[in-house]
Amino acid sequence: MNDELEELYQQVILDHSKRPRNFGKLPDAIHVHGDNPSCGDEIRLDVKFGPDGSVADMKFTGTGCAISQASASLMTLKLKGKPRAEAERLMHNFHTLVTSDTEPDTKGLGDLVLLRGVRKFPQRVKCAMLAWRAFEQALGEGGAVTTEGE
Amino acid sequence: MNDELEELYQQVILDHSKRPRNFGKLPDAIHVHGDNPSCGDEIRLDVKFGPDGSVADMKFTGTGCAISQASASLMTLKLKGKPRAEAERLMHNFHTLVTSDTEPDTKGLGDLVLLRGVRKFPQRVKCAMLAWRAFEQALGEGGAVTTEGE
Amino acid sequence: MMRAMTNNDWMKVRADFPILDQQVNGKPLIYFDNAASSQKPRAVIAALAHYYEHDNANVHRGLHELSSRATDAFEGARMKVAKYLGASQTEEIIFTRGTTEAINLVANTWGVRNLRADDVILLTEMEHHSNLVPWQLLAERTGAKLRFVPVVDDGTLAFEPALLDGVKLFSFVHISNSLGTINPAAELCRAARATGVVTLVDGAQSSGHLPVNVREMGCDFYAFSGHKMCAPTGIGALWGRMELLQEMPPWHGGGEMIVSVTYERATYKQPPHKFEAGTPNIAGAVGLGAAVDYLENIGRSEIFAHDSELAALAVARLGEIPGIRVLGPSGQRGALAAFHAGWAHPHDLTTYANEHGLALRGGHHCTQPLMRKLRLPGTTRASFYFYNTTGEVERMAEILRAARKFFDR
Amino acid sequence: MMRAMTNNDWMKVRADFPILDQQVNGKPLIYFDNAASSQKPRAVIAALAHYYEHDNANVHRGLHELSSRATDAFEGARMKVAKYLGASQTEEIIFTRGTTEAINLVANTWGVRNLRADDVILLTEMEHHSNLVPWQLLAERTGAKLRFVPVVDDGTLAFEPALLDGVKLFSFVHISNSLGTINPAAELCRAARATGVVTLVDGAQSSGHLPVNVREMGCDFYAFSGHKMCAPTGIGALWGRMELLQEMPPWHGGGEMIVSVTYERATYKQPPHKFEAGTPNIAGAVGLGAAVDYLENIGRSEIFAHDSELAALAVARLGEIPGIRVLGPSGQRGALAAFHAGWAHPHDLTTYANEHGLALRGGHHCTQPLMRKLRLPGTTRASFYFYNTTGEVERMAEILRAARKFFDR
Ligand SMILES: Cc1ncc(COP(=O)(O)O)c(C=O)c1O
Ligand SMILES: Cc1ncc(COP(=O)(O)O)c(C=O)c1O
Repeated sequence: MNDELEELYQQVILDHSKRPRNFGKLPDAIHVHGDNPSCGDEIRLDVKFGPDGSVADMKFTGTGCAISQASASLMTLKLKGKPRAEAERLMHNFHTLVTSDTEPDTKGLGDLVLLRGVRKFPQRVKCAMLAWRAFEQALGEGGAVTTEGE
Repeated sequence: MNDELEELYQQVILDHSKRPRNFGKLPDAIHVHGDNPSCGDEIRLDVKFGPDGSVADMKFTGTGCAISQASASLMTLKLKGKPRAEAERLMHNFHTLVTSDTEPDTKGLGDLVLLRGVRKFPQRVKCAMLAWRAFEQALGEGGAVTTEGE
Repeated sequence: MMRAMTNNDWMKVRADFPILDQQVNGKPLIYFDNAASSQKPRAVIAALAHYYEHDNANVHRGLHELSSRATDAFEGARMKVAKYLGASQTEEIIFTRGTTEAINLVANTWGVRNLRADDVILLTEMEHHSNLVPWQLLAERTGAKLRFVPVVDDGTLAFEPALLDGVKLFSFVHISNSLGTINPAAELCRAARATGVVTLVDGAQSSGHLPVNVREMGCDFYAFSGHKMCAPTGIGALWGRMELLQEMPPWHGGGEMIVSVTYERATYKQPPHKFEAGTPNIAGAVGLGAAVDYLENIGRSEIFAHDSELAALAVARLGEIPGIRVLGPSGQRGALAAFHAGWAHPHDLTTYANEHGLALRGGHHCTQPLMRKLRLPGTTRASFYFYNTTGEVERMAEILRAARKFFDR
Repeated sequence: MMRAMTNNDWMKVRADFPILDQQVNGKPLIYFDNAASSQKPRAVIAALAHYYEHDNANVHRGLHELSSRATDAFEGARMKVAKYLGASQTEEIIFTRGTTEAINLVANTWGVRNLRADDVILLTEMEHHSNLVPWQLLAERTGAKLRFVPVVDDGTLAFEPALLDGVKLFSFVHISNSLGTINPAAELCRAARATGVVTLVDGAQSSGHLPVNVREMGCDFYAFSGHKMCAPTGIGALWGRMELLQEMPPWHGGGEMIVSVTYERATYKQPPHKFEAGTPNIAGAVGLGAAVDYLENIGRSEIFAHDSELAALAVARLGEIPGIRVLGPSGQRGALAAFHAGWAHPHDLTTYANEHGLALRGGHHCTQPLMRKLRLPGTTRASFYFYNTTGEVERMAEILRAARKFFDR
């Protein structure tokens, strides 16, 4: 079997892609929409921020490949309840994890580090980043987002 | 010296191009205009037909290369006074002379046979034919003409 | 070719394509993305090099030797294409960058001249974006309306003559790049012609895959891309009926397309030059001529037979894999099989295939509205050409069976 | 190149061009028709072959190896071109077939969006048909008016700021292909910018001949053709300021240029993709990238110096031949010398030259209105590039002296 494929599609990732956590909608939340037009991947992310700016709640819906679905599912698990600064730090480190040759600070990323395999597949980085770009947008409050340029 | 050039630009041809005969306008004649847009060669041919359809008189003006000027000058000399059928025969034979590998009936072409050298220069055929196309047009009575497609 | 091609002949043909002889990710390359772009035989690559090493110059206006040779090569290619398509006149061939530019040309010339508010442009639900967006833009400019021939479950068109009411132009794809459907072009053109409707056939997937004769087809315009039929990128053509071409206004203005220009206005040449402003893709056209020669030497009926065999085998093998549903018609089809795999998204499957040397394409294949109608996020497509082999199709089936195990764990 | 080029270096450079090593009519070819189209170095021809033999596939939407390589090669070429022109962003480069298509693109997008009846488009009297006819067509469509900066006796522009009154767009040639005039582009752009006039520079004759930096020049659009700068035919580019590109409507509709499409409407990508509908000339772009590398390796200042030397020598030698009058400015000029010979029409002279292996161009050089203004039926033009030599210029002078004897007998 091909090692890079094994690393990209780890059991946990396939599992999250088939049974995404926090899949659904949140009424009265900030809704952001993201897509990768050339793939057809789409996501709707609903985020509620607490009064202190922390991530109070978060759900998503959408369609897409295993990578984008798993990344979204794992992201919601990790970011829920995090202070804003910590959420931003994780976002930054996750981006480094999937795009850079240098190893980021992986503290707090948990199972998200399993997405590290995406590095070897530069064209799939935008899949891994889709949910995160949506989250970044939500931080700036609403609007549409695309990761097509990655 | 290059033989093909010598054949193309014979003394008589250069002479006609510098001192074209029948250069000018004919009032009350049929005027036809011909051009080769990509060369910029232009001719205005004025023709008077007799009551029997013969070529009563003919003059031309215009600008262009030695070949187009000489061909026009020689044509007017040859066609003037000819019955229509004979003029058409000469036109046909001249076309064969400058385009074909087979030798036409050159009877009556006189110095026009000196333009035979054009054969070796396919791109100059339209220059040699410009005046003749105009004459053909005049036979069909008036209108503009181009030999660009040659 | 006078006799039928043997397997051995096909292997020889395959050897004409240097790119196929390589490993991708340690596995022999299986190139099944031919509907997106075909590969090029040595003869075409050599024609480009020969042109640049011996004959290159600008065309049409030069009296020197290289310019004559370049012009002869360029106009010679036009004659080859005209003959290849069965055009009545060489001058009916207008060189373009490809299908997309050819369709945009018709929209911006014939379309702008002939369409008025509320006129109808009839398309089909299976059109490529290149035969959809130009008409949307034209509709915006003129107030014309779009109407669509429905696609039914088996991937064929539910055409009926009543759809032609109020229609000025009917533009449809000959072979669908996302379903594989071969539309009954002659029949559709006949129906259109009977009510005075002008037809454009998008031949992107047909020009290199089966014998095409535009006069027998009875269309008014036929557009195609060279790069999908062994020719270089950046060249293709529009064929149009001379009567229509003559009445069309110019589109691009510039050198080569004018008879005479003053500072205020210009008069235009006859077709095709009226529509070929500026220096054309000379080498591209020469390469297209070489591709036409190459394909004719094999024979388009032979190619069609070979491609059909591959497509039929692919449909059969794919059907044996649980969870896979092949789109498109059950009978005769173009040289492709697009499918939905319940257990893997097209992009995951394409990535997986690539790791095994297999080039597939996953996505909407530039037919987003059709995918939406079919409620699919996209499909995975294997598309073939004459240099592909049944062995490669079998190997694809193997890879996909392994993929199912991999993703379904 | 870090050090100045020696004669020896230039001879080595010349050896990169296989086409130059041939006889025409039994004489060594002297190719002096570079303003029409340049020749291609081995590196560019090899880049095309390499692309087709190893990496060819369609770009942008594929997840397989060849598609990634093709996309990287194509987008890499865009980066090279952006850097070559000094663009602020790679995305400001739109690939087109050449200068003509680039100008038509601006006319049909920026022009259609911004021009209203009685707005003025300012051109010059020395424009190539490709920078004249598109504006005539646009004027017809919008009711805008054309105005012209006069050309004076020495072949330079009589520009004055008052000409900019009521002007929306000023489009002018950087280096005239029929006079050799190098227009003061930066100065003209500055004047235009001061009154809010948008500028387009026709760089067909400048992009490969001298250092060009669009930001220093201060223009808004810059158009050029690859085939005139060692690249393949069928590729060129438009550079535009991102602010302007973003606000321009699309032109051609089709694949690759959309974000999302329904049967009714489409949304478009950001530049440059918005303006690149359909499969682009991928190999052409790759070849253009190789040409850019090749030219940068020599150095554009070096090329300009060499070309200037050839042009100055040609002007001097031509001036020694009785009856010859050279057009254009007396000082600095582009790499060409066009002339009128009292004793022979340009076509006769060109035919004569060709019989001696010398490729000249005779005619109006796609500047008919200028020829009419100058009362010339056309001119004979010798145009140079860095692979030409002073020896070839001397040989041309010899041939022309003999021609005078021949025609003046
Ligand atoms: C000054 C100028 N502008 C525009 C063009 C048109 O370029 P192209 O034919 O490559 O589109 C040319 C070349 O013919 C030119 O010399
Ligand atoms: C059916 C169909 N139409 C049009 C096109 C567009 O062709 P091109 O991109 O070569 O212009 C394609 C190819 O992508 C196609 O498959």
